[in-house]
Amino acid sequence: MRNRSLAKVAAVSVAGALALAACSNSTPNNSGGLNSGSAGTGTQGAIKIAFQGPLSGENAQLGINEINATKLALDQWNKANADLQVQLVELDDVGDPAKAPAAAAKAIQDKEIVAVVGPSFSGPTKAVCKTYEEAGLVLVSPSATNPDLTKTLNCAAFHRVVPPDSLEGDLAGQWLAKKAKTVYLVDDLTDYGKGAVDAVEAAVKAGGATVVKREGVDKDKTKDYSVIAQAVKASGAEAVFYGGYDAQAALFAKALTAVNYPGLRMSGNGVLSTVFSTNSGADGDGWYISCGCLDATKADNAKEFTAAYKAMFNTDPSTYSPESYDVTNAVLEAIKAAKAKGTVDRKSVWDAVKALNYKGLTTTIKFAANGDVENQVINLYKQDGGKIGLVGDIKTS
Amino acid sequence: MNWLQNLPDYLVLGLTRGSMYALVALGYTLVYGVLQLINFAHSEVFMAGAFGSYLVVSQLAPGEHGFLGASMIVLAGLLTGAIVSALIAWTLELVAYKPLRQRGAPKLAFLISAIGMSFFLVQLFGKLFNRFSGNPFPENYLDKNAPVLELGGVTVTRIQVIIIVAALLTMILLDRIVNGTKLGRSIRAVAEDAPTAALMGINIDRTISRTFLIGGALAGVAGFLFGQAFGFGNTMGFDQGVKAFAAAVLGGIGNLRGAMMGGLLLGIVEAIVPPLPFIGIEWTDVVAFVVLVAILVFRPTGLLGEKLGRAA
Amino acid sequence: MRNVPWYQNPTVKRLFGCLALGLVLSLMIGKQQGSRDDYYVGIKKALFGPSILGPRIILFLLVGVGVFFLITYWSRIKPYLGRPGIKPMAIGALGVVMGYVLLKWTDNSRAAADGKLGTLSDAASSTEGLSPIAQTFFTMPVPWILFLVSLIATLIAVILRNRVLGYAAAAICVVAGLWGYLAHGYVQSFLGTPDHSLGSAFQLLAYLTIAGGALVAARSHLEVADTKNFIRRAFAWRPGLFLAAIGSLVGLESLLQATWFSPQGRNATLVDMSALFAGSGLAPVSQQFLRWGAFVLLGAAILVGLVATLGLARKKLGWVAFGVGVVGALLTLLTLYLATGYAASEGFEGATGHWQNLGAGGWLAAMAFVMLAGAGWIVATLDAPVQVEKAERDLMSSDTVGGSVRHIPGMKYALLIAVIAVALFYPPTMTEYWQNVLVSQIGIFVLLAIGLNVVVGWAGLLDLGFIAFYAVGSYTTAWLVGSLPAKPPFTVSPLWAIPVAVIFALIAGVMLGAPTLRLRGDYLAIVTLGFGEIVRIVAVNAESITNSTRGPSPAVPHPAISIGPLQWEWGLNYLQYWYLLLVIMVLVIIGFRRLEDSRLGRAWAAIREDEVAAQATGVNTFRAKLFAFAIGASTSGIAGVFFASQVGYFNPQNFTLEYSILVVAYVVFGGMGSLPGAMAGAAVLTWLPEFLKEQVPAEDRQMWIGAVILLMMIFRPAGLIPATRRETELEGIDEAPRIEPRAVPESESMGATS
Amino acid sequence: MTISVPETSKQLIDHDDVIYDIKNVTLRFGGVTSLNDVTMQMYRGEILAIIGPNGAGKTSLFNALTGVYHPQEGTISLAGRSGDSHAMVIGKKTHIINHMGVARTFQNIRLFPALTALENVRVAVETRQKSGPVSAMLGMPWQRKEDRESIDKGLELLRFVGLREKANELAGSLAYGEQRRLEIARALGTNPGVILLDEPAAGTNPSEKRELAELILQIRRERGVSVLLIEHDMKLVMSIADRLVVLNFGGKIAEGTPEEIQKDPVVIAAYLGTSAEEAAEELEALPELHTLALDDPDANIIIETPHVPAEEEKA
Repeated sequence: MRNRSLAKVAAVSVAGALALAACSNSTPNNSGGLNSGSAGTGTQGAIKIAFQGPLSGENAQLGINEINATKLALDQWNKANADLQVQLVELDDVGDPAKAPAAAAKAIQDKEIVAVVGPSFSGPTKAVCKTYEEAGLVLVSPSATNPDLTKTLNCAAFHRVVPPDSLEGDLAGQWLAKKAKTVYLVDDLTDYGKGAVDAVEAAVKAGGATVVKREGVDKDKTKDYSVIAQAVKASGAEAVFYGGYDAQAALFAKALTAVNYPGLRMSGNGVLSTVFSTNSGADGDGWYISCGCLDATKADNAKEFTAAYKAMFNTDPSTYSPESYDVTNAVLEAIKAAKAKGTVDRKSVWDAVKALNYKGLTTTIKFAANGDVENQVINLYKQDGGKIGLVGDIKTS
Repeated sequence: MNWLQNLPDYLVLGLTRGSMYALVALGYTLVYGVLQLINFAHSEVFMAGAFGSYLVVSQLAPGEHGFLGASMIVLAGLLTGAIVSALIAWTLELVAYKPLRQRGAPKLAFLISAIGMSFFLVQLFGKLFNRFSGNPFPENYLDKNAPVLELGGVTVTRIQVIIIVAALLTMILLDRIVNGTKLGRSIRAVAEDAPTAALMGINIDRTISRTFLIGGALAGVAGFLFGQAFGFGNTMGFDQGVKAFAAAVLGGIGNLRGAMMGGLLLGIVEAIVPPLPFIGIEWTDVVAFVVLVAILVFRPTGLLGEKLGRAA
Repeated sequence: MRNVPWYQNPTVKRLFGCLALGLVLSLMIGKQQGSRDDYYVGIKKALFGPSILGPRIILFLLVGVGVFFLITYWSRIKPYLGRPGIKPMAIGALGVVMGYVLLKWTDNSRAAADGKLGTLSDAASSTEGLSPIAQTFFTMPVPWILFLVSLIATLIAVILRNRVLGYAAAAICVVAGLWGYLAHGYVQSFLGTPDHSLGSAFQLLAYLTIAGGALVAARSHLEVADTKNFIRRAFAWRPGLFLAAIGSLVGLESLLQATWFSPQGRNATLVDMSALFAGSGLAPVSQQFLRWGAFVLLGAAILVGLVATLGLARKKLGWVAFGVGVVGALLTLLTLYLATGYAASEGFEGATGHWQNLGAGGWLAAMAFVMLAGAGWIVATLDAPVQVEKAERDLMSSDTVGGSVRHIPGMKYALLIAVIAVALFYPPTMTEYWQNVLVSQIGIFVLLAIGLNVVVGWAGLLDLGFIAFYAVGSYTTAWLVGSLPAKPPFTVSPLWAIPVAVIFALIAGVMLGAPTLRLRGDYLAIVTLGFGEIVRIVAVNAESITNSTRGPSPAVPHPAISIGPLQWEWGLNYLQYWYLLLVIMVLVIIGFRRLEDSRLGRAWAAIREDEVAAQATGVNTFRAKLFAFAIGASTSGIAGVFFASQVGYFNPQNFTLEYSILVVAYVVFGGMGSLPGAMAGAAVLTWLPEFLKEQVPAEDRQMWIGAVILLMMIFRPAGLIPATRRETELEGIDEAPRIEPRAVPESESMGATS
Repeated sequence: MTISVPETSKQLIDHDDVIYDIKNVTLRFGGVTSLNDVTMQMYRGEILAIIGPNGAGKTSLFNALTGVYHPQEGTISLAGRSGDSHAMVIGKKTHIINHMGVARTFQNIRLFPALTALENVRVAVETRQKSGPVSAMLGMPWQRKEDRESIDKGLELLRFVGLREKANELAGSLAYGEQRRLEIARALGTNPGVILLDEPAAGTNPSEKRELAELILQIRRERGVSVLLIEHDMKLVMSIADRLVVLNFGGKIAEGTPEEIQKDPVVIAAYLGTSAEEAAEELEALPELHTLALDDPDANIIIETPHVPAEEEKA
């Protein structure tokens, strides 16, 4: 593609600009000259979707899991639909709400972007959702799980395919309450970890079990989990729930083994990744993990996806990859639907996303009015022999 | 009471944590002694030690090892950690401090050049290796959780023994160097009064760079121990460095015994106070800093005062 | 002589050092990235990856060897650097390379993915229908050949110091620069999309700098140049000329090439726009302005401005230029306002309202008018004709003959006006992305750096927990607008939170300072660091007050003013925030400049210099330090208010220790104790990561920033703009004795009295 | 010797008005006793010199008098300016004591090197002003007035010490003797009743010494400021001081007029490190007294012209 010509690029937009000048000269004394400018806007040069998530910084791994799946989905789409080529724009928000507006500005100013996959994290979502809404850009997040986003944020642009933490935490808490009478709760002092543990706490209490203590361990600052592990052991709790992410959970798992903690260990969707299983090794065996998602390496209807992902990126899909794959495919379907009805622009894609009914790997994507999917399933996983495997629907396990 | 019953366990944990703080704190204090400067990049020297020792240990570890073999691997880890860190610290002095000293730069310029060096090293190591925060060391050769000592319900594991013993031996070695060798005498002389030391024929530049070598080696030992115990990554240095610096100040910066004491004290405080029923582990850092501030308000030059450095 | 072992030989040491430098560079440069599966892969790729000379390491070691020779023979090279014209040539050459390699040449990502010259020329060289002038330029080696030819011609001219060759070289450079500039212009108008790229303008300026070097070489009398004084003389030659010249250039660009109006991403220049609105219902005055008024007014302003500054009938013409400039600027803004509003009200496709859909042109025109007006004003109000004459004599040679110019008349105002004009009218021409960066990164951190400069720079107290006060400001705002779980007694608009936030931050500053200020430097540093961390952890853990990591909910609203008939709300437009920030910053800067030169400012300086002596001189050091803490803290609090209301949503992650350390780095990087320095430091170091996004892998940016900070401290430990004591404050009183001893001597006094 | 003590010297001294009343002051650092039971008075209008061998406690006394050190025993009471009532010094902070009318200079010059000469003086002048940071930021009229005043006063003081031309130069770039004078100007800026000069002549050349002596006399004569002086240059001390106090090993060993001190065997013994009896015998061996002035080669003049000041006065 080295010898591309500018002419292709320019043809459309130049026509618009020239028409603007030419027509206005010929029709004095009314505003017809101005209106004639619309001649240039009928068709579009390219259609783009954006991905917003952490591509650098502490949380980059989650973002990379997701964008890889998005790339895979787009690649497959563009091979299959020669008449509807879609490009990807990468927006790095570092997972930081303060950096998100700049990323959003970049998406909004590129008028060819019609939809956004992401943001990956809840904090950035809160920071920029209204901006996107104002710009008429629709968001579909594969992983922003904070319950507020669909409860109190009141942002019509936002959609997500994962259940909110409140639901996952609720079911995880109920499950825990069945298995243990006393539960020790640990979160990682992040938005996600705290939200998950809040829900677990409420459900555990409602289920009749006792919360021995709830503590927080700073995700970024702490490497030495021995004190908290000792405290868990000393409390004599029958189970411990950790709300946080994979790498830290692995450290915690090791520390728990080091102090010989005998009880049940459980965690939420942030831990479901190869990072946890490789880093914790044997020390992570026996951990239960709840997730409103499907393990793409195990689930039957996802074999093809897993194979294609591995072929493209030389690694297994990890946390949120299948979700991101689903989101991207759903958005592409929406673009296709919009094109079928007429023009592809932000407005038409917005409407199409709202009307989606797409059966993906992880769930059926059909959005309720608040932006959550209507059909929500929580699965339970367990690590054995250094590998995470599916146990089944958490309600029945 | 639950906490009281477990106090001995927490004490052991605090002692291990504190030993590592102390090792890193000694580096801060040594440099402060001779230059009256906070070596802000020292935390990265510590980090480099973990990476350096990993590269060697990961090659040696696979396979079956007896007790002797495992000990040799640990020793190799300690040594490579010390060597790599010492080299990094030496380079650091050469690049980030020496030119500024020769230009007579203001004191804060040293701090900022060290911060620049720190950013640089963190990300360079991230680029060269990886940017994950908790890479595990090989563990199978060690069986690190095997209990070594059981005293009335308190279990001391193998890794804890290794950490405490290694730290103790290193500190004794340091004490011998500083108090018993010619290099140690020149370090003390430079710390006391650099211009006079220069008049006495001590090569200031050489003494300073050797001080960095020693401080770096200590941090490298800590780097290996920390990595083996908890995992390592390119960003592991910053928080550990801040705490170790706090420990050095706590004991009286510039004072070697102070740094050891400060490190152990801080480690123990962090281990025994937060698990108290009415506090909570999320307040660990607050506890550490409140203790620091409280001590400094009553003893403005730290617990033991500035013995090595000059009092204003 | 003692026998030195070979490895202690300084040359050998240097060689090793340079080779090590090459090694480190090979590790730093490039996209290679390590992997957790194979710890050696990153190093392997960095050292043995492919390059034009086999394994990369060879290439980089050669670079090291080059550096080695450069250092080793520096003493022989150095005398040549003193030659007239060498310095501008070197700087210009660097600029051209930057313009060619690093900067963007187009915003149109379909024309060139990364927007740089290389990729753009791929597409442009094969485009049918593009003007041959542009096509030729974009045929790949052409720009580089132009560059080499210009450089070699200038180099010959500089070495031979031949007048004719010098002029010829200058002409070649101007042609090369203009060619690139025009070629870019053709591409831009061919693509018909508005453009914010700076590459072509930058390379033009760089070429002009090289041309300047050639001119200097042509005109110089001696072999040794005194560049610094030459520049001073050049600026002193005709006060205001520099402003008028920039104004003229900007004005020409705006009238002839820049986009004025761009609904739906199209590109209408001034001519297009006037045609577009011709005969419409737009107010006649604006229609006429678009049609001919802009040309006439700007032409007049340029003419009068240049003539006035060049010294013919200066004063009156100065006022005329001032008047024309002001009228022009006002008319421009009025027209932009009316035209955009009209377009929107008439439902023109893509027009969305007042001030929307504008290109850079109108703003650049306003900038030009303001600069020309400023130049006129400087000329009109200046009263130092003697120096003007004196400077003229020596202007056109860069050698030492001329002597130095102590004060450049009007320079302070010229700089000020230029800065104001740029601050007012440049941001609207930037992309939304850069506007956001300007407001939420650069602007806020500049404000923080201004605040910290009081503490670190002026009072000499190392504060590593400065961000805590920023947090206090942000949380106070969130509390006052009712976005936190803890509810305030009454809710207000964020703007009215400023006084409360200032007071809260001030109290926090005093609370921290009172017990700890008796600690010496490094002890204070760790205690403030601890304080910063404590504030952050409390924000995380005190869930019932701060809503913990979830942050304020609902989002902090945007500020709004409603005083009687005056209603104004800051919406989501970043520009509105920029102007709000500008007002805040200007007020703070004015206040702080006065403060620096007040009794407290001097007391701070005294404490910083020698605390014991300050006490013995009667300075209440504790009180002065506490003031420094409080004032710094409240500035930080204001920044916090601004941040909270601009972002709307934030969490404790925004107040980590890293930010505190960064702000200290900004202040020292810029120049401790220097207000412009601190601002420049913050601006450069917050801009740099965004700039580096286009140049290196995103992950590596901090590594490069670390390297930049390190190099800055090694080679310029006093910072970008080091602090200087202000002598000007004494000007009035000082003039007399300074002149007295020289004025009294025989010749003059005798002549005057007899 | 070209300096002559003005005839009015006696009239300037008011023996009823005590500035410093020092009683039984003892100052210890750990085991070291730096001042041992020192009792002395300083009267308004006098130039009082404190001499003694190195380590005698002179500077410690200065630091005790200015609140840098806090003696464990004894009292120091101060009436800084004429008409002030006496107040205790010990326990007060340095800047408070400065506000009570005591200014000082340092043995090893401690200026603010990065500030201009004028600014150095202004720092001192402005410690007596009231305007705060807010009025400075707003540029209030009274603040501008004070600003103006401090410039005027600063320039006036610079002129007084002969540095008017150097007002805009950085203090750090001034010559050594100029720095000494600037330090005096800065001390005078706080409008003191008494000024404490710690070895003002150290490191200056003979002509600078003469100027300095003139300046010290001028300070008393023209500005009515009493002077407490530590000085090793005996020639200078003997020529300008009204009275001397001799310290040795932290204790006061003698007190009196220059001529009394010069003849006092105890003092000579202190300088020679011998007993008083031996010293009395060796009084003839004059060249030995060379040590009195340490590094000043012509210090032995003091013995050669022992009675100059007194005789001039009598005449």
